[in-house]
Amino acid sequence: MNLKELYQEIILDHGKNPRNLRKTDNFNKDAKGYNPLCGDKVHIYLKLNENKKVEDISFEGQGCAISMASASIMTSLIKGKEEKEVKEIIKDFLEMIKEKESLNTKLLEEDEKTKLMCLSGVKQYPMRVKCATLSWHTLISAIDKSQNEINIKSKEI
Amino acid sequence: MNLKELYQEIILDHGKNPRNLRKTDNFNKDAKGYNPLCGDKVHIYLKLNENKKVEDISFEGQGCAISMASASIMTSLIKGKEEKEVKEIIKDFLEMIKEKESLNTKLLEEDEKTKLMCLSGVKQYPMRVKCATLSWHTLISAIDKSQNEINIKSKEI
Amino acid sequence: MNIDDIKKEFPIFSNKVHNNDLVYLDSANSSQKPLVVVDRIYDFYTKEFSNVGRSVHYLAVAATNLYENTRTSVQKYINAKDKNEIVFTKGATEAINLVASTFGQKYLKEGDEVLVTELEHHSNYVPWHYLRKSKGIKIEFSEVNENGEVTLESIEKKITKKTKIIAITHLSNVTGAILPVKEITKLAHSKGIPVLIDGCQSAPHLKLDMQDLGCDFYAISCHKMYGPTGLGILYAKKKWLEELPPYQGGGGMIGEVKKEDITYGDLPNKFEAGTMATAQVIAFNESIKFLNKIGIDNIIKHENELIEYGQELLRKNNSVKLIGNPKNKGAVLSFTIGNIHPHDIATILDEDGVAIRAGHHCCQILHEKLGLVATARASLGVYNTKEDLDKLNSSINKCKKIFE
Amino acid sequence: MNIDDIKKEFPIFSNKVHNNDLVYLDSANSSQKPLVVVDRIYDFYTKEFSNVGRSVHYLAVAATNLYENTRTSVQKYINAKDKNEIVFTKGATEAINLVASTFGQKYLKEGDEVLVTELEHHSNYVPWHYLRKSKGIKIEFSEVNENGEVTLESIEKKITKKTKIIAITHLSNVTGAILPVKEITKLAHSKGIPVLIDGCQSAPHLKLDMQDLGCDFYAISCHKMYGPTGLGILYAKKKWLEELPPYQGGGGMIGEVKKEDITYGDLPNKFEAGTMATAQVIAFNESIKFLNKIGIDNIIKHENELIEYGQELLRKNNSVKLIGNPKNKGAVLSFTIGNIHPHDIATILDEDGVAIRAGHHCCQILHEKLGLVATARASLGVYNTKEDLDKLNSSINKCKKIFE
Ligand SMILES: Cc1ncc(COP(=O)(O)O)c(C=O)c1O
Ligand SMILES: Cc1ncc(COP(=O)(O)O)c(C=O)c1O
Repeated sequence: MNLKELYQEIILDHGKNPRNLRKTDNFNKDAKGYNPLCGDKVHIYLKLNENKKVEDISFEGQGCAISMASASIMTSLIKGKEEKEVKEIIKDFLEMIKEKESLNTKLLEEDEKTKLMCLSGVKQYPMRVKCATLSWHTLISAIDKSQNEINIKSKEI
Repeated sequence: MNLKELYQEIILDHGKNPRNLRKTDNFNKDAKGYNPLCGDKVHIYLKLNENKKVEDISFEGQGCAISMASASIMTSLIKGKEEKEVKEIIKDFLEMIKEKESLNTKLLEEDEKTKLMCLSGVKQYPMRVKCATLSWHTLISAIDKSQNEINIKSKEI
Repeated sequence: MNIDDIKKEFPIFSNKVHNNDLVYLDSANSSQKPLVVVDRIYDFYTKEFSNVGRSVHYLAVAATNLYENTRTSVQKYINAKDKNEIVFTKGATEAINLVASTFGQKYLKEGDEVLVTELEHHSNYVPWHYLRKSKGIKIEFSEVNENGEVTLESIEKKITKKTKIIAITHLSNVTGAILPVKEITKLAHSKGIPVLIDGCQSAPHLKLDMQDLGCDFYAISCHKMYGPTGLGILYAKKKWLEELPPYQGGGGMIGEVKKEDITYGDLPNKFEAGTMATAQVIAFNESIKFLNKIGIDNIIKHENELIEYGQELLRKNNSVKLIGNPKNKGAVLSFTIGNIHPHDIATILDEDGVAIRAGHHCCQILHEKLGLVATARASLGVYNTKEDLDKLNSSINKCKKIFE
Repeated sequence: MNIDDIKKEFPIFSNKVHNNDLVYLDSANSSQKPLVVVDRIYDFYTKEFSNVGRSVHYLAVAATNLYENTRTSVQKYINAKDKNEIVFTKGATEAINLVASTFGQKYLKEGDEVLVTELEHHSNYVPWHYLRKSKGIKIEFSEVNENGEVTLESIEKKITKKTKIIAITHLSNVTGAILPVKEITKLAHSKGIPVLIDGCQSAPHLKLDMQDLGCDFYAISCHKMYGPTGLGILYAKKKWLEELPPYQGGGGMIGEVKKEDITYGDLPNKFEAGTMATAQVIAFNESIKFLNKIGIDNIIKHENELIEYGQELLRKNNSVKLIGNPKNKGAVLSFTIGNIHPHDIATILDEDGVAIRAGHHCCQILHEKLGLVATARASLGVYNTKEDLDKLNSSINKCKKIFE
């Protein structure tokens, strides 16, 4: 996939109209992500119910089309999943962006995978990989609440 | 002159038997010189009489053949000269070592100049130039007593 | 050397980027290198290599002479009074850290003020911040006006009795504003305040004259000046180098070393601890020669034409907004395009071989002031041409289309 | 790659010195560079040059990847646990200054002790001396024995309750003694004391394994390791890099920068302020590849043979006195010849193309202990041969003749 196609797809689908760009009422988990290199910022809000299922997820933030689209796609895929499942999806996505050809998880539908694969074009642009992964790393830290603010520079991708 | 010739002459003449390697009794001017690069050390003692004539000059120190020979030759040439003359000779020598082809001063005999010119071979060895000039710079500072210890590294040559 | 034809001195331009000619507009970040500089590095390593200043063998002596020759060339190029006022560092960042650390150590105490500007690069702010943390000094910021300039007046306004040093950029790497550094220095000196100038962006583009400027410290990045990476220059007036304590400690900068005490070497050795960037220093002499061969007046004329031309183009391009409109402007064109994020702009332009930078350009304080997270920046070098700016403009148009 | 034939990988050896073949015996000062390294610099500057980490355009991305590849190669070469434990500096001197400055700032107070040895290079003493001046710490010296070694026992003897860090050389650049650094580290750690190792002389010659050594800090000079000048490496355990405050401040090492406060970036960026020595880092990857291609075991075997051979030759040469007789000896042969001053020796040998170093080798304390102002030093690299040592020996004989 060449980069301009990537831009077309993402922008048409999510960049211009990001889903879940708001603040969840009564969220019970949240975390902020920041990429000091380009100034991208994201704040993820999560509402897990007693069964650790994602009742709602949303985000606020500012950033480039890739980071906004990535957050938008991510939040729309994650809703309704269980915490364990969320972690599997994140892992699968991060591995795909880093090195793998495709997504392996059985937890996503084919059309959902296709959406995510749109982001794989950034592989050739390591700097932009950070844009695509910021919201995902932030989601991990929201779930784990290990760190409150995540600084993407430390991440491999 | 190639370097081995230089070594022969100087060593034969002064390196092995340095003149004035002692401490002048009742000296009235002195200064220490040090080359941190190679550890050469020299201490010049000067006795000027009321007419500012060099009644005695001597040195103590340790260093390479070139620095010892240089100090030896210098002290033997300077004895009996007036302060003003000493300064002129120093200037002439330092200019010769730095850039000029020959010595211009009228204050030295031809055979004295020949001795000094033996040292001109170090020109091709900027690091060794410092060995040849250490005692001369130190003599200046003894006369001027501006600095007590002179650190050759700061000098151009 | 004809400046309109200078690209051919830079081998990189015979390479393709994404199958396009390279339109390099990121020189404020780092400049490309003319062949003479690269050749010099090659020759030095393959024919003449030795460490300098320590050994007395043939290669070491030759290398030492070459090394010191560059110092003399730099001295002449920037018209410093004494060659020992030139200290080689690993970059401008180190040069500024050197001054902040040693000056701070000796002269600053709690409550003292350091005056910087809102235009400063992080390299001219973070080192002072350390002193804020360690010594309780204050950092004051002269304001940038709506044209992206810092005026003499805005400096004057912030000078107090407690101002102990003024540290300012010569040429902003974002707005391109050229500061009235000579006037600022005069003003500062009339109040007994020393001045450090961050000359990273000015050094490759303006005529440098330390004696005329009169400043106390001037920091330069050689890699932005058509020279090798890993090398910078600190110019400092001799009296400062004499008075300031040494910075890093190690080989080559000492006098006598005993178990109880240590004395330091003379200038500039006192500030050049350890093995220096020998090959880089030696090659930088070729950068200076290269600049001299073109002539700084020709460079200024050429680059001014480009800036005019570029500003004109971008001004006419609607939804493109130029950042800063200083009267005196250097070789930097920062801009935004509507709501398109600068990183997206940079990535899309890159597909056409147009290399610009996007981000805060190490000037977060300025960006916060401007209310922007990031900007796109096209910056110029001697090798740029009007065609490069045309390509920039048409690539911007493509980018706008994608985001329409 | 056949180690007996390795000279041909180094273009410098096809040049003449005073009409003689170059016999380079000054590698402890700085090593010569194999062609692959020089070529890499050339190619990078002429085909791929860009600054790293900041821009998102094609060249910048490629350069950033290359830069980080070297970090990974270094990590593997020295068997560090994490690539972010590798910090690029301008040299070993800066690496040690970085540790002394930041560690001192955070952990040392008046009366605390830093333990070094009498073998230390000025680069591993002056930075600690600064803390003696600024903080009133004490510096203790473990004694060197008559073989020019520092033993575990002599370290143990000097450890007190106040010892806060031990900073020692791995391989003496004068006596060639290889210190029992693993055992020293173990001992130190059993008392809760961190250990810094000056690995300048060991890095090019010994097998490096940080995880096996267990040390806290390890400083390397790339230019002694067949790499470019202006580059060094600090290995530090992650926990230290996390806990220590940053060293120089500037671009690339920050998190968020506000007028009131600053946060710092993550590892290793926190310690890599400003534009780094990009080309040098990228080229150093070729040095590592070169070393790997020969294989460190082959290097050790080759160099051990040379040391044996050289020691034998010089021992048999009367009036030549070897300095130090350590059981475990690295690639350094220091000597004196009767009363001939080492600088005279070096100059005379140079006429024959034999490049050695004379002086105190930045080890004045050791020389004072030895009662010598200076020594002559022949030091070895992979490219040396027995013939080189034969030439050294015959040139020494000429020198003796002159001074007979
Ligand atoms: C043992 C030792 N330590 C430290 C250094 C300093 O290394 P550099 O000058 O590369 O910073 C050297 C080399 O000069 C050395 O031999
Ligand atoms: C204005 C300004 N100051 C300081 C710096 C820092 O220079 P360097 O990164 O070469 O140390 C730069 C460049 O990055 C700059 O543009």
